[in-house]
Amino acid sequence: AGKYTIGISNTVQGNGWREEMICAMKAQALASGEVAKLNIAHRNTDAAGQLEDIRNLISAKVDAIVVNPADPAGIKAGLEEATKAGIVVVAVDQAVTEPSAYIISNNQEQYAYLGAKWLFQQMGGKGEVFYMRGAAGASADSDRDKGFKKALAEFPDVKVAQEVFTGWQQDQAKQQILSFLATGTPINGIWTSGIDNVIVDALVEQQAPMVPVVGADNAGFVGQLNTVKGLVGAAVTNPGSIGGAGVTLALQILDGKKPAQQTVLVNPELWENATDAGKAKLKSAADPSLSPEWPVSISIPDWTTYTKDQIVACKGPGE
Amino acid sequence: MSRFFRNQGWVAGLFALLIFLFVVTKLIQPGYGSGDFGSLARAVLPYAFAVAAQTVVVIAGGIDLSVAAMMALTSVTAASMMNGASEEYALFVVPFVLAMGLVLGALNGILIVVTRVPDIVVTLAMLFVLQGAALLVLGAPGGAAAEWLKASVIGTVPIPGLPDWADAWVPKALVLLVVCLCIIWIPLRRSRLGLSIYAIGSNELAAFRSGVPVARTRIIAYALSGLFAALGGLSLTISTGIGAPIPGPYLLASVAAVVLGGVALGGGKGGLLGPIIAVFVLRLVRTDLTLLAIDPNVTAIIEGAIMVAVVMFGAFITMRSRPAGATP
Amino acid sequence: MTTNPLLDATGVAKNYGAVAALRNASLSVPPGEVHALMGANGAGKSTLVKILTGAIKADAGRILIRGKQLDVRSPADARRAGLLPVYQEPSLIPDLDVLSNLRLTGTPVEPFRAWVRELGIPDLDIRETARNIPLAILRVLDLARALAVEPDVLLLDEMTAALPANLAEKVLEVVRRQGDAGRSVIFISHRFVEISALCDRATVLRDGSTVGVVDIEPGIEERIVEMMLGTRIEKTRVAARAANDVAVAAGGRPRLSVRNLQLGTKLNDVSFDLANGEVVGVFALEGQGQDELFAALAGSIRPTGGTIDVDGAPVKFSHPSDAIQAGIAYVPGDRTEALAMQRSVRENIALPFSAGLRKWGPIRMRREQVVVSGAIGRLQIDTRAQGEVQRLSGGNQQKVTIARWIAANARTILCFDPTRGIDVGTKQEIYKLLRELAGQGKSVLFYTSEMEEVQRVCDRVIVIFGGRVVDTFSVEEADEPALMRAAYGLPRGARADVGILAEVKPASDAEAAS
Amino acid sequence: MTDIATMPRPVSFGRRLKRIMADRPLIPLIILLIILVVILQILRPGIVNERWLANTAKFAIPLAILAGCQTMTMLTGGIDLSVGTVATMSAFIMATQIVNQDPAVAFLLAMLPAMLIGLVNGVGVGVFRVHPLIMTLGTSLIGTGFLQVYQRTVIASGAKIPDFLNWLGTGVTYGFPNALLLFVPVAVLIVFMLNRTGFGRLLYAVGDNERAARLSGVRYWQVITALYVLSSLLAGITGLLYIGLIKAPSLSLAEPLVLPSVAAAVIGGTSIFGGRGGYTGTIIGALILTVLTTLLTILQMPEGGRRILFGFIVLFVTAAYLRIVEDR
Ligand SMILES: Nc1ncnc2c1ncn2[C@@H]1O[C@H](COP(=O)(O)OP(=O)(O)OP(=O)(O)O)[C@@H](O)[C@H]1O
Ligand SMILES: Nc1ncnc2c1ncn2[C@@H]1O[C@H](COP(=O)(O)OP(=O)(O)OP(=O)(O)O)[C@@H](O)[C@H]1O
Ligand SMILES: [Mg+2]
Ligand SMILES: [Mg+2]
Repeated sequence: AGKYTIGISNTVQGNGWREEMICAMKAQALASGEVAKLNIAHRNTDAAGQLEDIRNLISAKVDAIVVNPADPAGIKAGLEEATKAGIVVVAVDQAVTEPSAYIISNNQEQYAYLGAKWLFQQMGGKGEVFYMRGAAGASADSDRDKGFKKALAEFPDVKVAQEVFTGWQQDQAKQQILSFLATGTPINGIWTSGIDNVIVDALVEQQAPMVPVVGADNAGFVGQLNTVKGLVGAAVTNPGSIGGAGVTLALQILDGKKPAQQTVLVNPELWENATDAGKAKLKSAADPSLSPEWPVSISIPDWTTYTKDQIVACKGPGE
Repeated sequence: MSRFFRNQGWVAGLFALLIFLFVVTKLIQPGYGSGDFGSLARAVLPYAFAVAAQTVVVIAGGIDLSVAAMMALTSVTAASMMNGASEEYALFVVPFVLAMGLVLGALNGILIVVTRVPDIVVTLAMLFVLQGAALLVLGAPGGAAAEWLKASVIGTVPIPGLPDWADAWVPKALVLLVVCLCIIWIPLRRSRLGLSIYAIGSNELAAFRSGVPVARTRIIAYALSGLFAALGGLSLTISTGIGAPIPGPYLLASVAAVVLGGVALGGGKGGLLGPIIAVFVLRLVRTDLTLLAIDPNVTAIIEGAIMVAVVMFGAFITMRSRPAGATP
Repeated sequence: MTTNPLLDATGVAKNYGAVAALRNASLSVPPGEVHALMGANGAGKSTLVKILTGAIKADAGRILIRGKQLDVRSPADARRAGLLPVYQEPSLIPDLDVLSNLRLTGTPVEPFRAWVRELGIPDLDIRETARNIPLAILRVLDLARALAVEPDVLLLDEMTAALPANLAEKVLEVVRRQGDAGRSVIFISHRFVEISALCDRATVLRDGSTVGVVDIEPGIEERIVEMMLGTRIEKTRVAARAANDVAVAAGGRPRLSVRNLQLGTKLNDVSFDLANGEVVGVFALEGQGQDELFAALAGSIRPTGGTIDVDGAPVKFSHPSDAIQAGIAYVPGDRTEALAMQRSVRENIALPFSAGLRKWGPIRMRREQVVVSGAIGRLQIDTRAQGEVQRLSGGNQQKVTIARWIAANARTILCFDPTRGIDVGTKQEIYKLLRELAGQGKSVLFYTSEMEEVQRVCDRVIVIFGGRVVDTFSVEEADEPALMRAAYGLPRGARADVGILAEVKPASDAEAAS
Repeated sequence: MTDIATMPRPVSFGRRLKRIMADRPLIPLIILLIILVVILQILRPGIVNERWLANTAKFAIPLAILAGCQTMTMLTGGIDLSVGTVATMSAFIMATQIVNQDPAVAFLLAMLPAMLIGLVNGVGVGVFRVHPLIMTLGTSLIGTGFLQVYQRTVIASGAKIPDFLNWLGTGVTYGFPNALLLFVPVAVLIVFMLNRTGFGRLLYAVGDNERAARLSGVRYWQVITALYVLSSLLAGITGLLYIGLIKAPSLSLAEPLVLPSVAAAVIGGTSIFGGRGGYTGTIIGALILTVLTTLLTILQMPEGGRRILFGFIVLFVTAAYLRIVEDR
């Protein structure tokens, strides 16, 4: 059907968000009708490994590469070589430093800032917050930390009771929150970097006082915001479907429709259950049929054209 | 002759497999050329050093779980030292980082010797320690690498007397790898120290009774491992231009390649050439999988299956070729 | 003592937890002396050698080398001080070839080669990996490696125990010349023949203490045995046809019947029978196919031709468990092959009880305890360090390998040199035991490297040469010259003063007289 | 004790104490555990309460069962790196199949891959003599691949945690976690099996000296195959328990437990070289690691510092334990 071959490089495997991203890429490639074949390099590796994948994709002579960068700067050389070889390069989810690459990305700093600011407001501008970060040393984590610190600076009376790294692992996060609850340290709010539903579970199991919780728009957590009694919280969108948007952008460029700027930022939204308006939004967003680790925002208006069935089926062209 | 095959048969077989894979690659992608080979060499670089690091200690009868963490620490150290520094400063950074690998590797060895805790536990503990240290050096990926260092793995080496098309098949990264490994390995292999490393891996008690200073030899083996890991860390910084505190997938890959390369995990047997060829094989398999656009979820299955199948095959032929008379 | 001793150790003690391996050992050797170190199994001989050569550290004691107190902390130090040991276990590095092993220890190659030839191995391939070399040859290489650096003191721990007669003979010859050349040798052996042929004096250890130093002279053996064991032991001719007691079922089927057994180039057309209640000896020089014969009968390797019948029914063994199922148990000569060293004596003895799939369930501990202690008692195993077999002395380990099959009540036992490294007292016990087993109707195939044992325990002897059975003797005919001739492949009745006969015979006469 | 009386040195109180501890290696381990708990209580007064104890037990139990798999395989000189993948697979399959299937059918489906992987591991190690590290690493890669392929087919159907598993994983009755109902029988069974059954004996014997076991009539492949199947089945059950505890099926659910499970077995005194060790020590080892994790979580320090501390404490604990126990 289509005429293009698109290469995809991703360096985290087995994580719900990333799996959704890959499925969005496949679904979008299929829905666009312009893609003959996807060539996906999807494994757990580092920047050097991603360079290897990108170069393999160059060897495979793809028309465009959509990449979720392991690191903004670390794959610069590979992207440069791709551009030189006449391949369109689009980075999703995170920016890259290579100037020739196009970027369509979630704004990680803004993601953290938005959630943290809402949380601190809920806490009445004072009190202790349990700060549950992602993986130590990951660049998305340090971007989010910037946003969190920015919000913290705006609320001088809010203190971080404890800072932990969950490694974006459910089990680790749960053990951490349980240990922390056992210390009996009073807290007024919990900010999580997307490992959210196990936290609410832990609060419920331990019959601990419910405090406001900020998480991401993962299906599990959104469901909890709608159903768990006494839970006040907010889900900040971090659509994995950005992958589909990346494919769309790449196709546009291949078709000669270059965007005005190299960088397109998708700004996060915040859905809370403290107000009626927010509740309604959450209700409509909830999707219990999705895996609890999958973000519910499975599409991005203007950028993706596939149906829910298509992304859930997770099939690309030719499959 | 038969002894050559008994000793080197596995390496020769691996090499044949590598050649076969190159042919396959060329069939899949007729345009596969010298530039792509250069990419392969660059991809191999960090793995090869990780594998060299693992090989030394495995031959000495140990195992080093801290290889990848050591690479991360040396990589971030190099990247943060070179960040904003002059090009010449890198001339100091490189030896500094190598010395650091050597010393930390020796520390592994010293801890094993002094605490008498099994090496697998000591290096596991050191994995956490080194990872932690890497995080303290750089909390997030960052830093920089000197331009001349980055250039040292890009392009090819003009060899006088060779035609241009042949030069194109001599990527700098490959030359760098071969030179670094040979400078360290060949003199070692020929020295009494090298024999001692094999000896303690083969039978520690017999080695001790043969007058080998077991503790010192073990420490040196780990120090060398640290040195190779530092080279691996440097090559990470050089190829990416940054340092990342989270270790890459080099630990398990190194163990797998060591075994594929014909080095017995019990120690005392094998050499460096086999594991290095194994690294090329494994990287080339990945290239082929990408070229073939195989479903990424299936690639994990294929990589695992290849690993298991090759090792099973090796076990099978050893079982078959065991001379009839020998008591098993 | 007029000359100053080269090596002088006094008051050496070593404890392993509650076990005192050495309490108060002393040893003094002047230059040019071949000095025997004797003692029962577990007396502490090996421990003393290890201490003298820096392989382990003593808890107490004073060691002077050439009158000076040197700091010998490792075998490397000992080597520099001129002390070179050949330990009870081979210490070549298994994965290195012989040449690399030499380089590792800084041994000059040419003298080594010369010694190897001298010691009776004309065609050693120096690039061969040590792992592929038979144990007996390895022991000789170990010795050659020590000799090549011309040490002042050579310490040989049961050097000859694993050697066939032809190699042992060469070793004795070479060692004697060392003494003549002014070097000292400390020589550990349980074989009096060797001691009397070779040594000038002997230090006797009992329970970790030196109980006496004697000059070797004819008739001294009894005194030494007395000192070693604390009591006098009866040296009986156990082989006094105990088989007569049980009327071997006349015309009954043989227990084991081997016909035309073939194994590659190693075994050729081997045929013999083993009856119930019979002990059949196998005598051979090193490497004549006896290892393969035993391995084939034990199910460890598959023969390439011929048949094996058990109780008249043909069998094919593909795994030792098949042989065990048929009631045939194998006791290898090398105990490290047979023992789980970190496990207890009890578990080692009870190991065959759990082997079959059907026996994987719960163990009846009390019954096991009874059976195991019965076997321990019968072999008089010194169980002071029974928590781990590796802490037993070499001889006691050897006993455990036999005790296992006594406990399992095996009907046929293939013993490959079972008295290797066992002291005289225990040897007598083992001979008695084998005869008793035969008396109970069991059958034993018994390979030995000591001719004397043939006469002590066997009913018949088969001699193997070049993979063939060259002769069969009844015990009455099996005198040493006859055996030796056959072992060298000479036809019966041929007159030749071959090999060891000329050398050792007087000594063995002396022993027989005692 | 006449032997002691003849010892050249007088027996000090310290030596006697050491001897007592050496004879009962559990005592020093328990003391180390108590020390950690006391430190925790000092750092955060009041933390050691009933609820904390229950939570610690909840997290220690899955770790302890997986460490049981490692203990058993390590006794034979092996290691089972596939337990993480197996546990994850059973958990994920259970959570997704329960949606449309009868619980019993879902359970069988969940245990099926565990059984298969165990069998493949067993045959690879026992028959083909592939090194266990490589074999289990390979099957775990293959398993992960299959899981990802499988995951795509069930995205649409969603996931659910069965109430029973939820109750088992998180529930507490009279202050005791319900998970003990699973763990106590499993632990008793493992301990009994290792000490009082023929199979247990064979694990030790095979790990200590395979040739000796063979000469005693043991068929190596039978023991090893049974062992790896057993290990995998235990890992599968752990997966079910773990999903009840975490309540979020992910594709890497139990992977983070793999290295700690090895560490717990080693801290508990099991030798990675085979033939030596036991399960009771392993249980304490798992508790020590769990308490240590808590301790580090509540410490206010940079993440890098935490990891460094973790590494050194693990090393120190193992070294101290060895020091006390050795030379008995
Ligand atoms: N590592 C050890 N741990 C505990 N006990 C030991 C250890 N090594 C030796 N022993 C004990 O020390 C004693 C002396 O052992 P040694 O090996 O020196 O005897 P030996 O005289 O050489 O005997 P053999 O003739 O049987 O070889 C024995 O009782 C043995 O059990
Ligand atoms: N677990 C055990 N503990 C103690 N002794 C045992 C044990 N198992 C076997 N034995 C002893 O070992 C000897 C041989 O037992 P084994 O079980 O091999 O016999 P078997 O020929 O297989 O008999 P069966 O057909 O009854 O199983 C017997 O004397 C028996 O008492
Ligand atoms: Mg001895
Ligand atoms: Mg002897």
